[in-house]
Amino acid sequence: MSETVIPYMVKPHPVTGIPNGKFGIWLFLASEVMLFGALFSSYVLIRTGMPHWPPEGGLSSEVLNVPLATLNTAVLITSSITMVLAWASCKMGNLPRFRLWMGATIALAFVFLVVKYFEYSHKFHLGHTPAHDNFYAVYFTMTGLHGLHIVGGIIVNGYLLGPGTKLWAKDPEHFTNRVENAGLYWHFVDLVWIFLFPSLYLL
Amino acid sequence: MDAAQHEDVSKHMGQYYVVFVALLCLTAVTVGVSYLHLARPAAIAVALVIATVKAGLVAAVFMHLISERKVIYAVLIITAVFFAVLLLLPNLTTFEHHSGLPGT
Amino acid sequence: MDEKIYGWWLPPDVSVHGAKIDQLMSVLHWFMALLFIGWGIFFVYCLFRFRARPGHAALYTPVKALATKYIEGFVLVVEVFLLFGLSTPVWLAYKNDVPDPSKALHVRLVAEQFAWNFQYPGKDGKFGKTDASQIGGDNPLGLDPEDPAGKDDLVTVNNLHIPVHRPVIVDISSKDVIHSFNVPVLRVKQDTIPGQQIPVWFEATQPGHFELACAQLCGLGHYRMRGDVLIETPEEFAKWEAENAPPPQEAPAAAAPEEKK
Amino acid sequence: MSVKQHTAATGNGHGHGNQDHGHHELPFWRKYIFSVDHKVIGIQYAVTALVFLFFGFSLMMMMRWQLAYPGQPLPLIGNLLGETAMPGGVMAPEFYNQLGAMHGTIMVFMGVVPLAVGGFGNFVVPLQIGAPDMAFPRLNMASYWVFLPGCIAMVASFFLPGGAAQSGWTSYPPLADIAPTGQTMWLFAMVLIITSSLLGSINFIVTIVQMRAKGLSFWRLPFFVHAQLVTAFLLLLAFPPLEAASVMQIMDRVAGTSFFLPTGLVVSGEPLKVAGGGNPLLWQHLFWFLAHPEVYVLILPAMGIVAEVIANNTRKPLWGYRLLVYSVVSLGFMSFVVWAHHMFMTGMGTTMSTFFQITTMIISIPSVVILTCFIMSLYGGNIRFTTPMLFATAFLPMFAIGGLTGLPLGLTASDIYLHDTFYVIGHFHYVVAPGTLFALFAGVYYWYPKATGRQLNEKLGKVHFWLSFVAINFVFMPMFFQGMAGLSRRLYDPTVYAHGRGVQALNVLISWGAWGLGLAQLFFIVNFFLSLKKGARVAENPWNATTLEWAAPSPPGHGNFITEPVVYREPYEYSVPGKSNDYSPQFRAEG
Repeated sequence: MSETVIPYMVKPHPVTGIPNGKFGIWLFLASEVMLFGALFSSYVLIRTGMPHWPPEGGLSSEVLNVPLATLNTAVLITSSITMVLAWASCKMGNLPRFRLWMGATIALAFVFLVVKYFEYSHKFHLGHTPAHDNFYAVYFTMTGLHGLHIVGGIIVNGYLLGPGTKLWAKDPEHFTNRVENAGLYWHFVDLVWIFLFPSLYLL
Repeated sequence: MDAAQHEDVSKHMGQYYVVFVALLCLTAVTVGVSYLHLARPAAIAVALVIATVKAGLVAAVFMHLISERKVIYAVLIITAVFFAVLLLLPNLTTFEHHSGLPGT
Repeated sequence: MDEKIYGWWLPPDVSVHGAKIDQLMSVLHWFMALLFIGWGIFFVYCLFRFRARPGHAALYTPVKALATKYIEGFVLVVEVFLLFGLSTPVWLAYKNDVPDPSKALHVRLVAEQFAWNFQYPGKDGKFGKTDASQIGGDNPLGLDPEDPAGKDDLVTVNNLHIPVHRPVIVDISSKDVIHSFNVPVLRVKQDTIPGQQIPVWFEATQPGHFELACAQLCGLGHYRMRGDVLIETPEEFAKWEAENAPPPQEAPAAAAPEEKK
Repeated sequence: MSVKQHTAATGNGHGHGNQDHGHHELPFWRKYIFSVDHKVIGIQYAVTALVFLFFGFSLMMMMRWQLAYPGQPLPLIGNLLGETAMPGGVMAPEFYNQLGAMHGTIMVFMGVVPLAVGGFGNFVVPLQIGAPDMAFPRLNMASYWVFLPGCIAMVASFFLPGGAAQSGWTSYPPLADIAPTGQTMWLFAMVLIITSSLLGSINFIVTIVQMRAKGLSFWRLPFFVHAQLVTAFLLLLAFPPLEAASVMQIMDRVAGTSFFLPTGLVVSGEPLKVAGGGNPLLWQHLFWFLAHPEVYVLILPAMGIVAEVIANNTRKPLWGYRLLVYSVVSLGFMSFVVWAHHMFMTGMGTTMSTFFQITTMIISIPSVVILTCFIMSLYGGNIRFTTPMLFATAFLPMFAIGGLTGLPLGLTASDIYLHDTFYVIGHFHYVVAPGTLFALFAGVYYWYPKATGRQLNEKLGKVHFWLSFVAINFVFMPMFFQGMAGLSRRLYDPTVYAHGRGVQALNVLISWGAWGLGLAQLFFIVNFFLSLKKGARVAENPWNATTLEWAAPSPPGHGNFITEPVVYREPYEYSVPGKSNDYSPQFRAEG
């Protein structure tokens, strides 16, 4: 049986100027934009249809934990720059430095999840479950789906840091492309949070 | 990796750090503004403008959108149009539904 | 009810606004038939004329078909006419021309799985307050027994009595799921959206006994969510209202459910 | 069959690696089950989809008994399905609603789309653009293996307590929110099917943009590829909102949220214990944001197939090829801004309903243009009435009926009367059944030789066509009259209504038509299996066609082409004056 050679797996296409993977990841992000777009649209629709937000009175910033969320914002932003640095290290041929920065990215992602866990468990402790009212329904659904994306990012980045690194020896350029694509996804997850944070916690 | 690429990346390093600091500062600003308890429309405008600037920085610099290929711009423009449709039309329809009819 | 009025095409129209809908419907179907037949003749001609046979070959150069441009232009013009000339005015009137509330009969409709509850305001012209927590077996609308405005309210199930030649405004809502208030002979349809109250209005032109159907899947009893629409002369309607009005001392919950089933 | 990556120096060209053909055989399960070969995956999709099409159709044939003979015990199978579904052999209303909801869901999401996109898209697109495989073969495999569990979950939901989803394929809340467990399964299955479609659409776009053979510019692409590209964009951008909506409905059902539940609901006399504050119309917006583009996902690949078959069998270039492409692209764009015409009766304001009414009229123009181009393509041809051509020609009038009857539904005033009646059922079935499905049959007859190396029997094919064509019109044409009579859709027993009794005779006619249509499909099934063994063997190009897939062997080996194809000309160069053959393939330097 032959091995099928897929063109432009690594090298950019002469006309479009990008390899397949990068194009693919951008298309995936486009669909993610529509996924979160639908949730934001629903959020606006439900919120404008209610007399008070949160329904039981007060302000979002009083009901939710702004300091923790601010910390988490800083954590995600930092993990974005470490992700960029991990990719840049690959680009400059420095695998040990890549390991360092990628490790930092994953660690920060875990920090984010741990903080999120404390936020969630506090809410549950108070009986503020998603069923409590639509404020919490929106809060848990949107941050939960975003949290799942963080988990997905940890898995992808973990693969690149662990078994995936083997590709470096065979084809460093291909490996660098993969890191770049994982990075694009990771920055997108950061970007979603940048919108989630003010719209859920501050407004 | 050839030397040109090497140089290319290291040239950008400074930019990355600047953006990183800017993002942290903007986060601080948006949280700070929220404690001022501005009027609703102003608060929404400020928060969304800051978020958009932050998102723009991440997309432009970290995701290299500032110097990306045409085909990706094309995909993103199409997506942006339909994203706007998705955000606007259901809400406009609902808004008119609630406000435009007698007896509702 | 006269079964013979229902055939394979539009049932009789007994509403004031329905004539324009019927007119649009007939213009549309003539237009569709004209296009389809004209185009079908050309289609069959092509299939026959250009069938493969010995000595026949295909034409490589595309024919210049100015006619297609004209036909497409014609379709476009007709569509614009249908849209702005026929459909939109009818729709705007249907949605925006609220009848004079002082002359119109006001009815509330609360749909549920699988029945239509109508509330008439009675002599005072005011609907009694309703409250979901009051809903019970003999109080399908949850009328508040304390509210004086509700004392003379008349409640019917699956029976909509309306007078002929008088505008009727129905405020439509639902208790549970989405239903759709559909009276084919009145050319009226409106989804009942829980949590919202949406008005529709119409004016009947002739008395008779007709049907109200649910048009939106609402569960296993969707098919039997049928109601009667009884269009009556003003005298008959007044008589019915008087006969069925709740006795002054009793709570409105005891309002007579309809006897005609 | 590992997917070898291009390494540094050789990366810039098309490498079609057939050099070491036949070195080592893969084990059966890698070759036919967990295969990464686009052709195997395409066939897997197509066969799965055909099975589900027949299954979904069988559900409808059962419903047709209840509609024709309400309340009478179903012969033969009435007693087999158990007392809950069929008490005393008579269909229960709950079961009728389950069959209805599952018929719609299965036909659309597990039948037509997987066949048109997963099946034909996967099998034909890489061949037509001269690529060795899809851009991401393993993603392609993943797409199928996410799709299949979704389908199995969907069908398995019949066995849950309370049965399968029964709130229509549209699953409108609050009804769907309070429905039995089958609805949760429906939502999970939909999330899987949506995910599979997203993976597939990414793959299609990258493949078509990045992997075209040398010389194959966009204006040389077969029309089918253009149609698939637009379809992929529709799937990519329209499906995620439904995924979000499904997540919210799952939350409503499982976590007790109230996204779609307003305050103060009272179900069966008991107040519903939820927080409330939601909006049931939100679901409808998100659902139709997908489901209207979905209509074009159903129809565009079908138009692509029809274009291929018509060009091949009229032996002349398509009339208005560029016009067709522009029309398809504008259809794709417009399909995102028309969805609320499904919601005219929900109490929309006049500004927005007028907006959606206008966009709906605008979108009809490209459809008229496409139909005109197809008809003009017949003019001046040398038409061979092969079986695929019969199905493709029948597509035209059937699609015309489906399209024209969309007019009264798109105009708000006539929609007041026709909304949610059988007229709607007739309308969209004319588009999807004798429209899209006939086109898909045309595709099966047209590309079967490429996939198997053997031809389907023409005689059986023609019998299949004529019986189907007659029967299907008996099924759907009477529905317009029922709709004009005002009969609501989704009624378990239409004879409850006087206006339903007026058109009950038509229900009997429709049902017999449907069962006849079912019988007609036996000719196809027999033909399909018989020809696998007994069909006439064919060479690369049995139809004397011009596009690239006919340059590959039948069936193509792994990696598709023996030599790397190069494209020299436009896709439909038939009957070029001065040439000895009446076809000049894209892949031959000398036509």
